[in-house]
Amino acid sequence: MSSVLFVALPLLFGFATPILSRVGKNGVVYSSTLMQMFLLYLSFSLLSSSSSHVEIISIAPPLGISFILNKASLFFVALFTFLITIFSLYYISHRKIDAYENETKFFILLNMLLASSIGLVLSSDIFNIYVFFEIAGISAYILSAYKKTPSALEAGLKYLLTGAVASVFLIFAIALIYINIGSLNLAVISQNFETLPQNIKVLISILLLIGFGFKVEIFPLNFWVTDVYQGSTSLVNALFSGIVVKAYLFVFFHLLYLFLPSGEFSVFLIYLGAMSMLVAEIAGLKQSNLKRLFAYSSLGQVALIFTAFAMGNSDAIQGALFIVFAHSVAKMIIFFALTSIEKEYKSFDIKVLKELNSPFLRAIMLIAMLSLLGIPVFAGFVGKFLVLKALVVDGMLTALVIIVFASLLESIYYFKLAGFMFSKGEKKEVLTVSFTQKFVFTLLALLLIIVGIAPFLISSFLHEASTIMLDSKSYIDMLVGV
Amino acid sequence: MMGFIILSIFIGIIIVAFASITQKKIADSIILFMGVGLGSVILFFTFKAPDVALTEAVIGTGISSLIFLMALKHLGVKA
Amino acid sequence: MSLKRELLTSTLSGFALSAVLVLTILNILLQNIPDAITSAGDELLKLNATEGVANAVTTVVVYFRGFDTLGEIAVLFIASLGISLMLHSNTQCEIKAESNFMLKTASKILFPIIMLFGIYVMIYGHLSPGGGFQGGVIIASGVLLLLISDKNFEVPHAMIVALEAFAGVSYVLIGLIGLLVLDKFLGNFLPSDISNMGLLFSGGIIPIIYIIVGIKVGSEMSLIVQNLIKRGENV
Amino acid sequence: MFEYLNQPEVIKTIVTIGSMTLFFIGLFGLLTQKHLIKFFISITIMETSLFLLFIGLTFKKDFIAPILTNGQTTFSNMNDPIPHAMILTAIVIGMAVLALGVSFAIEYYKLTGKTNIDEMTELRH
Repeated sequence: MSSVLFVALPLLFGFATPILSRVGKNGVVYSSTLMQMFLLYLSFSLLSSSSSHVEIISIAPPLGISFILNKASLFFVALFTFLITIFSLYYISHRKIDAYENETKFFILLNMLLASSIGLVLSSDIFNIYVFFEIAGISAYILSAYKKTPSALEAGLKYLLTGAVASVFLIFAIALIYINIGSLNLAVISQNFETLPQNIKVLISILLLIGFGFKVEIFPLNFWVTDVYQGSTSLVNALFSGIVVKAYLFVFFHLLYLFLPSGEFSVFLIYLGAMSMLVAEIAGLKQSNLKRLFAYSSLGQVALIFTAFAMGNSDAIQGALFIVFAHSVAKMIIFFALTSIEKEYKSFDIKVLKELNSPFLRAIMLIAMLSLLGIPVFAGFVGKFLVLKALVVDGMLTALVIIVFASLLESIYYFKLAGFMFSKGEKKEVLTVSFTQKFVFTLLALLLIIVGIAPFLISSFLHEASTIMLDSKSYIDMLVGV
Repeated sequence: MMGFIILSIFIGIIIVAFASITQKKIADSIILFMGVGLGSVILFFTFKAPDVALTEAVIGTGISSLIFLMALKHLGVKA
Repeated sequence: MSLKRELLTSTLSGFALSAVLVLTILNILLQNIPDAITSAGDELLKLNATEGVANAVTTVVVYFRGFDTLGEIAVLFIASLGISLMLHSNTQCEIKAESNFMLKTASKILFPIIMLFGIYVMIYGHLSPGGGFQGGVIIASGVLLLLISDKNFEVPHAMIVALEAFAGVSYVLIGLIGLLVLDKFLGNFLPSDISNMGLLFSGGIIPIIYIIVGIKVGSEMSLIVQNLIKRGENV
Repeated sequence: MFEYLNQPEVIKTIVTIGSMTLFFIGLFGLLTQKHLIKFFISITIMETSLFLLFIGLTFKKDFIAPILTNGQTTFSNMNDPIPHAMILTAIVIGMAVLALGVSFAIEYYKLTGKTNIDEMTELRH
């Protein structure tokens, strides 16, 4: 079972929808969920069986394109497939209340987002990464403008414009790389990247940083993020902060470790990440709109992951991978809960949490918030602890102070929200939560708790993943040696 | 001879592009944008890239200008 | 600050910022213009000699980097899906301008010629410059001519969607067959010997894929063009 | 004068300066223009300038196009086909994003009557 199926099956499903929709009104919805479950099974079978190996597409590297399956990329593939399957399950349970008009298009976009995120993570050819960069981008633009209300369309327009500018800078970097090195294969590029003259190397790195900076939501380039989160629906926001950002984060640092293994820019990137976390948390303090508040908290957590990746040692990356997992699961919970709150109470003000009348949702959201804060029993703590430990070991004290201060700011508004969970004030009408929704919520919450209590279950796997991610030499031998 | 052609067309494209960006009326800037497309098609041809020239002619200039004109139609010519 | 002065400062600051940015890039580029480097292209040209396709760019686009073209088809598919989602409002807009007589007769004459040229570019993609993308868009411009010339021309929606679905599914199936037969996705499983280099049926799956791409791009672009022209209230 | 212009180095400097000024004009358009269509025009001009730079620097003056025509039987002294293939895909991707962006702009204009970027304040801060 080759890993190209992750891209081929969603495409086949997308192209075949006119036939599938003949099967019946729910034909598309259920067939897409079944396909996602098959892909989930495939990702776990690849995860358990594989030592790192190369999946050749049409001709062998270094001339052709190929997928690289190692522990680091397969972790992300399994995470994305799992999150998309959970998303489809939640959507099916949520469908009676707030169905999206012409659902077939919604599910095609969902599968294309999955296929392109996995393509981004696995591909070993820089122009192929640009093509998947665009596919993920276009699916995200349409998903954010799906409801066709003025604010949704404005969010879609802003997302598209910044995405188009980002892809122009990425094309510029790819053009310079090919002009100076003559190949598109990541292994060949990283071999010759050292011998380039210094100023061309700096120029290509800056262009790549700007190109990916928009998508990785780093400080000067993330002005558009809160507008997009506010404009699009909460259901779709769960996808943005859970999957799309993580795929771009992994690809950017995958390229960074390959092209600059000596870590020339790592100090600059660490301070860039720490500073953008600080700015995001300060801005998040005075937010009263729930969607914007969680958008700023996503910016803060993504900046923390950015800093951890930028440090370039395996402990920090292991912490980053823990935070990636914990943040995605917690944000899925929060944005799923927000969809039902948005549907019932029609308002986004923070006070609506005070009157939330469903003890089940209160408990689940409390777990998610505490995990995001990094309270010891939950998964978020393990990641944050490892990253802070790595910062101390590395002696980056100023960055450590900035991040600790930013986390304090974050805990202020999260404790305020957690406080609302316990408030006894008068409640709005009862919010009914269907059985499948309960199942999805408890599954996610259990994940957070299990990983929080027993991190040793996956910590050895994540440590191997982080060492493989850093080890550019074996990556090159695998590709060029073949 | 080829160097002279490249130089003159590049100068032409730059003037037309700057005019296209700074035009007040949108209809004029779209027409000048077609000029930039035309110039780039000729340049791709002199760079011995016929496939790219055909693609730029059909897609980069042809359909893109159509899309802009349709946008102009829906957005109201006075905009 | 008066609007006039604010406009002036914004253009000046925009001018200065982009000038600084581009000048730094320019002097870096001018310092090290690379002389001829041995790029991957040369090995590809040698490899292409065995594929028996006259147009090396088509081999690279369809076979050596066929995965990019599959991604490219996905991009176009999602874009046309998004455009029909956005512009497919129920109020079909009437084109008020009554197309004059000249346009009608000219389009009757030109339409077959454009279609012939589009189909030629699509089918001979692997022998002469051109191919699926360019041929498909030329056919779409032919359809555009019809849409403009007579008002109540409507692209046969069901047939186009069926064509598009058929082309997309067969493209992925060819890739999967390559995976089964050669254990390489999009592998060239049909014989492509050098003997019939210039003939129409040379190069194994390459011309077949490019014609499928042409059909898909042609149908999608005509849907996009029709959505842009017809749907949505006219101002 | 013509002979001087034909040397490869001179052609490469002309191409670099020319496409970079085109890129600068697109960037200037991005920063200063307010109308949505102008924004898309600037992005397309920036992309075209990058393609010109890319092909201009990788093409060899005395080689021929990578196609076997009129009696050319071997794939020798031909231009490198990989940049051509990449730019083919990038042009079509650019057009797809452009068509999508324009349909967003049309729909947004129909709902709010705004085409100026500064006026887009549906999502008030």
